[in-house]
Amino acid sequence: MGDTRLMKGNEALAEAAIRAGCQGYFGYPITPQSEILEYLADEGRKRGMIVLQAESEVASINMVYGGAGAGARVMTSSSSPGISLMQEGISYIACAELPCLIVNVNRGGPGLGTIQPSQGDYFQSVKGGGHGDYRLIVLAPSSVQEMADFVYDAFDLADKYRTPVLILADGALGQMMEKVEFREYIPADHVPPKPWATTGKLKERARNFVTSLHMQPEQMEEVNKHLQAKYRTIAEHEVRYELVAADDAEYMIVAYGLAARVSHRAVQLARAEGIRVGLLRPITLWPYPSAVLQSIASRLQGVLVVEMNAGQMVEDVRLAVEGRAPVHFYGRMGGVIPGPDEVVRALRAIVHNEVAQAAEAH
Amino acid sequence: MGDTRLMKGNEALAEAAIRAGCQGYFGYPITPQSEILEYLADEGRKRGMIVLQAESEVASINMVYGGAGAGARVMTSSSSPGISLMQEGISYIACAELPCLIVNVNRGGPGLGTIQPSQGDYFQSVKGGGHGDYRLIVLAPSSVQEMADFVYDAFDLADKYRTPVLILADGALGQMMEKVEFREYIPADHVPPKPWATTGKLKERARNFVTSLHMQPEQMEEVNKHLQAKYRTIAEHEVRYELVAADDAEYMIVAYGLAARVSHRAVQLARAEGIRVGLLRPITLWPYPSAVLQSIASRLQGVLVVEMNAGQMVEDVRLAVEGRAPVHFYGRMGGVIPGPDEVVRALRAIVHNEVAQAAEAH
Amino acid sequence: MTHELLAAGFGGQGVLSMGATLAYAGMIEQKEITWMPSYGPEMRGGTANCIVIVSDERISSPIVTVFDTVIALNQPSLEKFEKAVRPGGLLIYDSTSTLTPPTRTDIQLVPIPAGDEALKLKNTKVLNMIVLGAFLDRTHVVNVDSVMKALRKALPERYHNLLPLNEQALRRGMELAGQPAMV
Amino acid sequence: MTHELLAAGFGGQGVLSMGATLAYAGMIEQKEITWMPSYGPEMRGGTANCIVIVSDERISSPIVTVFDTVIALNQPSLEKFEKAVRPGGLLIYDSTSTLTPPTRTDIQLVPIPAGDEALKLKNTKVLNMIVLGAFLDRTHVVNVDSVMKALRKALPERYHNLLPLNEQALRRGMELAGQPAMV
Amino acid sequence: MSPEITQDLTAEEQEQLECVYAKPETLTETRFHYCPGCGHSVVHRVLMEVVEELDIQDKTIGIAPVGCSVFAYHYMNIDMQGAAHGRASAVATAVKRLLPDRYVFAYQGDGDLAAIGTAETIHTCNRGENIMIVFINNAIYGMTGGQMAPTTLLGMKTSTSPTGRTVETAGFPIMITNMIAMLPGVAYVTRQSVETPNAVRQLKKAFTKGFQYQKEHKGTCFIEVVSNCPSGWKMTPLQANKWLVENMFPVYPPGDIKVPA
Amino acid sequence: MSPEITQDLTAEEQEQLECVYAKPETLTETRFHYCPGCGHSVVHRVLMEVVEELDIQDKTIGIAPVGCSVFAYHYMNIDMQGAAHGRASAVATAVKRLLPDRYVFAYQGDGDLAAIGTAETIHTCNRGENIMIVFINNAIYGMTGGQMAPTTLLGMKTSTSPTGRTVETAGFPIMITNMIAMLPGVAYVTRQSVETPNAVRQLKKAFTKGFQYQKEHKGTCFIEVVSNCPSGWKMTPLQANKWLVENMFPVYPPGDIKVPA
Amino acid sequence: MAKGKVTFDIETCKGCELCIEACPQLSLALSSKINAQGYHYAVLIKDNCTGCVNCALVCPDAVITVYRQKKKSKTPVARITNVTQNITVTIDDERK
Amino acid sequence: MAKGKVTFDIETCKGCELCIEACPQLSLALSSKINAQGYHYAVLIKDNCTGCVNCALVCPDAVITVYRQKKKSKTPVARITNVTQNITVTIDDERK
Ligand SMILES: Cc1ncc(C[n+]2csc(CCOP(=O)(O)OP(=O)(O)O)c2C)c(N)n1
Ligand SMILES: Cc1ncc(C[n+]2csc(CCOP(=O)(O)OP(=O)(O)O)c2C)c(N)n1
Ligand code: SF4
Ligand code: SF4
Ligand code: SF4
Ligand code: SF4
Ligand code: SF4
Ligand code: SF4
Ligand SMILES: [Mg+2]
Ligand SMILES: [Mg+2]
Repeated sequence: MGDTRLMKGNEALAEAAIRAGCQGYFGYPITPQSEILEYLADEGRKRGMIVLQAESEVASINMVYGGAGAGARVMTSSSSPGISLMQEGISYIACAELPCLIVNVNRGGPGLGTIQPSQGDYFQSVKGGGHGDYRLIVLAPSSVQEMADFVYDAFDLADKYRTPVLILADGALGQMMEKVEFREYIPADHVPPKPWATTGKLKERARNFVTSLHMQPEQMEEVNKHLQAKYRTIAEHEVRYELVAADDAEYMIVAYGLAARVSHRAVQLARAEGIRVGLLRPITLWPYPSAVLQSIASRLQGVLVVEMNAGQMVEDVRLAVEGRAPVHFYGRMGGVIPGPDEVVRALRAIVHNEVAQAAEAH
Repeated sequence: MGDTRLMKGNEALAEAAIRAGCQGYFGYPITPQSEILEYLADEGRKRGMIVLQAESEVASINMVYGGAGAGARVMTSSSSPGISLMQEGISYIACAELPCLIVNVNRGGPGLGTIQPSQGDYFQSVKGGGHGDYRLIVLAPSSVQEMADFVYDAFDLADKYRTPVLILADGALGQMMEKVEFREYIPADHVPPKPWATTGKLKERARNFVTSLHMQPEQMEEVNKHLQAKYRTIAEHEVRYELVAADDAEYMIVAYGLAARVSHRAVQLARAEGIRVGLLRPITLWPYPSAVLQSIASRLQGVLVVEMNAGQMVEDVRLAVEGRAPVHFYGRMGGVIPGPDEVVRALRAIVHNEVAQAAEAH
Repeated sequence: MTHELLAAGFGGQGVLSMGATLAYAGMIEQKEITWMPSYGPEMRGGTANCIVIVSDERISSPIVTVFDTVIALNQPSLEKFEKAVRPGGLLIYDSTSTLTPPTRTDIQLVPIPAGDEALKLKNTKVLNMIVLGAFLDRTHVVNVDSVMKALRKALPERYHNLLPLNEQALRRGMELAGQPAMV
Repeated sequence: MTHELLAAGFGGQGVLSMGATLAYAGMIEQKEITWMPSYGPEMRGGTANCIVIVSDERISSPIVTVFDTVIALNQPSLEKFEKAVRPGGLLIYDSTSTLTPPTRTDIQLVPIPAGDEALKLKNTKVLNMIVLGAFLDRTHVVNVDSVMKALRKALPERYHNLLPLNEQALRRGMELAGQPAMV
Repeated sequence: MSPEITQDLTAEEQEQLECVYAKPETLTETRFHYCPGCGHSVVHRVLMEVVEELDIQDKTIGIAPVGCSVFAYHYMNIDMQGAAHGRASAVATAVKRLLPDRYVFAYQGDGDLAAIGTAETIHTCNRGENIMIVFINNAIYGMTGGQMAPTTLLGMKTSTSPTGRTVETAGFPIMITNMIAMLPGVAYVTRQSVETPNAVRQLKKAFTKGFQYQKEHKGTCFIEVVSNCPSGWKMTPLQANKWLVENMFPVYPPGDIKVPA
Repeated sequence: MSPEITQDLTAEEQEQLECVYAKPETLTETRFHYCPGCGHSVVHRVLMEVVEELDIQDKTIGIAPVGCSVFAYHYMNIDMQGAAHGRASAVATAVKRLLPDRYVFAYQGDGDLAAIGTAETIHTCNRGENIMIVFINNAIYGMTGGQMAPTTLLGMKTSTSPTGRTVETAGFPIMITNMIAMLPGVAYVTRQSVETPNAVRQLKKAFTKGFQYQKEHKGTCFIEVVSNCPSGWKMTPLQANKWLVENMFPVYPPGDIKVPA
Repeated sequence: MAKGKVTFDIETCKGCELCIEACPQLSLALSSKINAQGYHYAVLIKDNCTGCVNCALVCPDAVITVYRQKKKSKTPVARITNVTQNITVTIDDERK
Repeated sequence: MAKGKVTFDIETCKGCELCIEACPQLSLALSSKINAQGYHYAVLIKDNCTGCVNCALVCPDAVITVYRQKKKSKTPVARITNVTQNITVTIDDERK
């Protein structure tokens, strides 16, 4: 069983960060993710990581900026309100092209909300909660194993593209325990060195500086064009998703994270009832797996988007489907997790309604 | 000429706020909107307004929370990075249902960016830059006159729906001067009293409290359902837009704010060339005028979205058009303003290309 | 084989650690497992519950609303979750603290006087192990050796002196579950 | 009638206030107007320019890239904006500070020795008014009385003693513009 | 243990005794959710006693923080606002400026006031906002489960200082109250506690003064209460109060730090 | 005015004179964008002279703020990061923790350090981060066009205090440096200026000490420079420096406030 | 009879024992019974309470009401107003 | 000849006059000419500069280079190593 352990998602993520060679963690406590800081304050420090409990999330994200700018592999984590406070800093990091990992263990909002699991921060994560045109690579794990695995991936992607990567997990993924196997971390060989980092100006090179400021709009437009070009490259190469029972599907559920796990079960239950339904689980929420959805949309009778929010990802689904199939939405809000049975009910309603409509049409 | 004055957009907005009976302004300097604070620090104070230069944008937005919670008509203003810092506070205000006005005089991002005009904060404004499911009513003026007029409207909408309203203006609208006529402010008669405000618990009523916290997810879900129902009402009743030369249009430009002014000119120029093009100018960016777009989409040969960003509102356009017509995008970034000639060029390319394609098809 | 369990009780009764122990034992037996706490407000007190799924296959949803077994260690939990047992499923409850016993007839009721038995073992902390023993006896989801191994691994060394007591509690629970229902 | 003007120069030369004065005068004449500064970095210095549009109709874009008139008060501005004049349009420039005069032949060139004239008037601050006078003479976009009214309204009382000088400068500019080009 | 005696008042007692202490009307019926022995609820009660005695329930507006006392508005029977984490004093500033004849207080924990809210706290006090700030210093983040606070003592073990707070990693416990006392806009600064009846009596006096000074427009009143967190400290309430006296007081000695001239 | 004399060195002079002062190599060729007479650039130069003299160009990492000195990295020929407004000390904290053998400094204006960045400043100092903070106090927001700063003097007119700063609206000028000096993690606190040659010499010594103490792991070094803002103050550079001596120094007297034991 | 007495809202008590520690008379203890919240609640165990209020002051849950022997009544026995001339009033102090 | 001299990078000067104020010898003044930035730049107007460096210290734009009469050279005239016995070395100070 080697390195297989029973752990909370938060702990698995923290352990993976240590193994991925994360050198600095800067964060502020907030439920349901404080275990990340707590685990690192203990294990991380023992294993040589710089772990600093900052005075706030604003300080945390700016420490991440500093650490990343100094060429170190660094990260922070928080939950919804804390992530909102980081939006200015994230925009700076994206613009200054600093690689780092940001973890949002999403709780129910808006406002102080609840501490229960939610996916209410989808828009903030994928459309940019901060100002200006930038994108984060957003990875959405759906198991404790993925809470660990995606950390390796996230750091490598961050370094490869000099861009902040966000792991977006709802609170349940942080709090639940599953077994997790830690594979050895081998840095992807595309991970480049960081000659741009501010480590002290050596005689043989010009000074390095990290900035997001460009006084002339034309210059700033160039920076933006560069960023947009990078984002296109990422969108071309880094889309990740999982398809379940899609081959013969007449209906597709689209869901990510915990909602995808629930929906997976719902697919099994619905198939048992004879509904030919499959599941698309986006793993990268940005870049979004629009192409796959687009390619199968026209042979579908309907798409059901299941989210733990009021309907956010559904927009990206509709953008991909573009009217080729009806898109439906089922969501629970404010920290409530839908059960597989509810999802099946929602699906049944769609199927029956369409059958009924079809009948009417005849 | 009475109350007609030549003013910068920022000043006009500030003057309108005084006239609308705004009781409290809380803000922090940032270009290109500091004139709002400066005007109010002078004129506003003279005319009895509480004007406080806060220690930061985070403090500002939380002061707005406090003031609105106490039943006063209050506002803040900032520009992109400052607005990012307010995202947690805005989410709290939306959830606690506090009426207030937030002004974002958008500059080029991301990061520190430039101080020149931009529309890079569209996503942040309309999809929610803060955590959780909430919406702001977003008004997009496109002239100095509207910088003033929309303030009256914004405060009334805020009070009517107990919701924060955002005025999103690019930097040029803040800095340019046009003549502006101040009509007398008569509060809309639907503006309700504020019995929920914390003004001191009188014997005859239960205590009031302002909060966004609900420990039980089920309770929080109720709060969310209530918010979503309110948002549906707003979406039904408060969509605002302007249509120009739409009747016979084969093509439509969709643009807001300064970009709409530029596009308006482009429409004139293109019509002179014989291109049958019209303009849809969304005034409320949320709720979005999707219905009107949807209703005309199928008779269009193409839609051109013009923005001062990398392409944000274009998603809302595509969501409305849903494949009924090809949607194109033309944008400038980082503080660069497109000229009408560029827009015409972009339009021409579309028209010719489609003509070419049509020819090919034959 | 997939078994879906919900365990519920007061904050201090050790339902979460009971669930975790079961999950750990499942892991030792190379099964797929998931343990999902319903975590409460950021403050103390109140009730707690967790879902534990042990399976031979990849586990899809860690959230289920109908369970093979419900374990209820106090009256409120019993009332709340009696209806969550699937027809034919198990409802194990602490009969010592139960004022109003469950009434469903389409499920198996397993009252365990766990409170009294724990007092007899002179350590109220092992109440959860007694109930876990009963669960094992009725379901054989994992075997008792795996649970003991799990405890040995999960407990810090300084508590290892308590292992025999825990084993005693487990076995007592198995015994009690073996007896015919005493309702 | 719509007239689109761009005025450009160094930070301290008063191009922005010249544009604003023109806009104010337009307002006094009940026209539609827009004044758009190209505002620079948050620090001092550098060049400044503004677009002023005066029209009888609602003004669509305050941003235009081709102008009826360009006023250039220094060499860099002249070089940058010569090409922005529409064919047949006006290019008014301060010939005192110009090393390389403009070369286009499809537009009207109006060199005004504004720097020298301002020195003659013993106040370099009125350079902008001299040029504005020249503009008025050539375009009649607004009349000079409106400009004087505008100045009276816009200037704080304590500067009203400067009004006669400003009027003198305006009129001098009109005179100079009336003379044949001295290129 | 002696045999129990009648717990209710006998008829005779009802005749001869008068009530000298009862829960104030300015507290609601809702039971406190705090852990057994937690100082928060004592402070709540004392504060509400003063509001009752001064008869200012209709003029008092409280601001609750994010921290264990986030639900203060469920207990205090006055108008209240729940602020975002750390921003209570900014919220209070606006309320007071817009309603200058009301009594306004912010109630905040050490994480809320001295970590994330440092800037708001200091600037509110520097502006001399005419409000009262009640600062509950329990040297830990109670609500989130016992992480290190800026006021955590050196050597103290918390979930984020598992081997004890060290100067190298986290610096010294911050003396925020003493920093605040330096600010000329601040009128009254005192450090109190609630672990004994006498301490509670002192605190009550401090609150009374705080409201009085507010009435007199003297400036900001800042009242620190050195309090406990039995759960976070992993102690019984009695142990916690003993530990508080032995360990917190040497670092945070009770007493007035600044009084109006 | 006497007739102009040869401005270049004559051949004879080249032979007999040696250069005793020239722009340090640690400054780039880029011309400062600052307004005429602005203190920022003097401080930049002095700081870089010290880096040159200590020969630590390859080990020094500076953090620039958002404020007029936002472009410091265009002038200082060392590795630098531009921080978000107010957060330079948080950025510096991370850089230093991850590269503990480098010399790290944050350079910040009064708005940046003492308004929006108050929390980061105070907690960086409270943790005793082993960095140097250079604090340029010009009592105004220079970059955004002359708004009131937290250090603006009472009565001083700015664009947001058009009739002069009053205690009622804005409180007293904040003595952030003195607050910082209270923190035990802070090793060295001094207030300097650059309006005379001697002041410049003193500042240079202060910077030298600051780096020295950093090498010795003494804790945070905090160097305030009372500076001018001719543009924001609407004065000529000479007027500004005179005003500074007459008005700023009484409130912000130069001198050491804390020195290491 | 004792000079004072305390009563408890036992369902609200959390058994923290702070009142017990605070009582100078050692009049209080935890009951062996538990309330619905699961706590052993505080009770009066001796008849020597002085009504000093100490226990109530430290009780975090506002559980305790304290009674004390009535002081000589301070309610007025008569109300005399509009006095325009000197008068003499004598009070008969033997009401009970 | 004066003991010192200063030179200016006139295109960089912003004419702030701080150097003029700082010079104890009153050796400096603004030129009547302006540079490309539009500023009247500082120049040396007297031959009495002592090379005290004051002007350069206060100059915000690092415009000024200061020269001073060379001190007696401190560069070694010879290098003597591996001395194992007492030796005597005399320096002829008349190099020029
Ligand atoms: C922006 C934000 N960050 C973090 C949190 C999580 N959080 C809630 S309370 C708290 C600290 C509580 O500690 P303290 O202020 O000392 O209050 P106590 O609970 O000890 O009374 C934290 C970090 C939050 N709700 N919001
Ligand atoms: C979040 C944010 N808020 C506000 C600003 C605007 N801003 C830029 S610099 C500055 C203050 C400058 O003052 P100071 O720190 O004193 O520096 P100085 O320019 O005086 O040297 C402000 C408010 C910003 N860039 N970012
Ligand atoms: S966690 Fe601590 S502060 Fe919070 S209620 Fe419990 S004892 Fe009180
Ligand atoms: S605005 Fe002030 S601080 Fe900024 S460069 Fe000019 S003089 Fe210096
Ligand atoms: S009132 Fe005094 S004597 Fe009576 S029980 Fe309470 S503490 Fe003891
Ligand atoms: S102090 Fe209050 S809560 Fe604690 S034991 Fe006594 S009565 Fe109960
Ligand atoms: S070096 Fe000294 S004497 Fe020479 S010009 Fe400069 S200040 Fe004057
Ligand atoms: S101090 Fe420097 S910039 Fe100022 S006038 Fe003298 S040389 Fe020029
Ligand atoms: Mg605390
Ligand atoms: Mg400043």
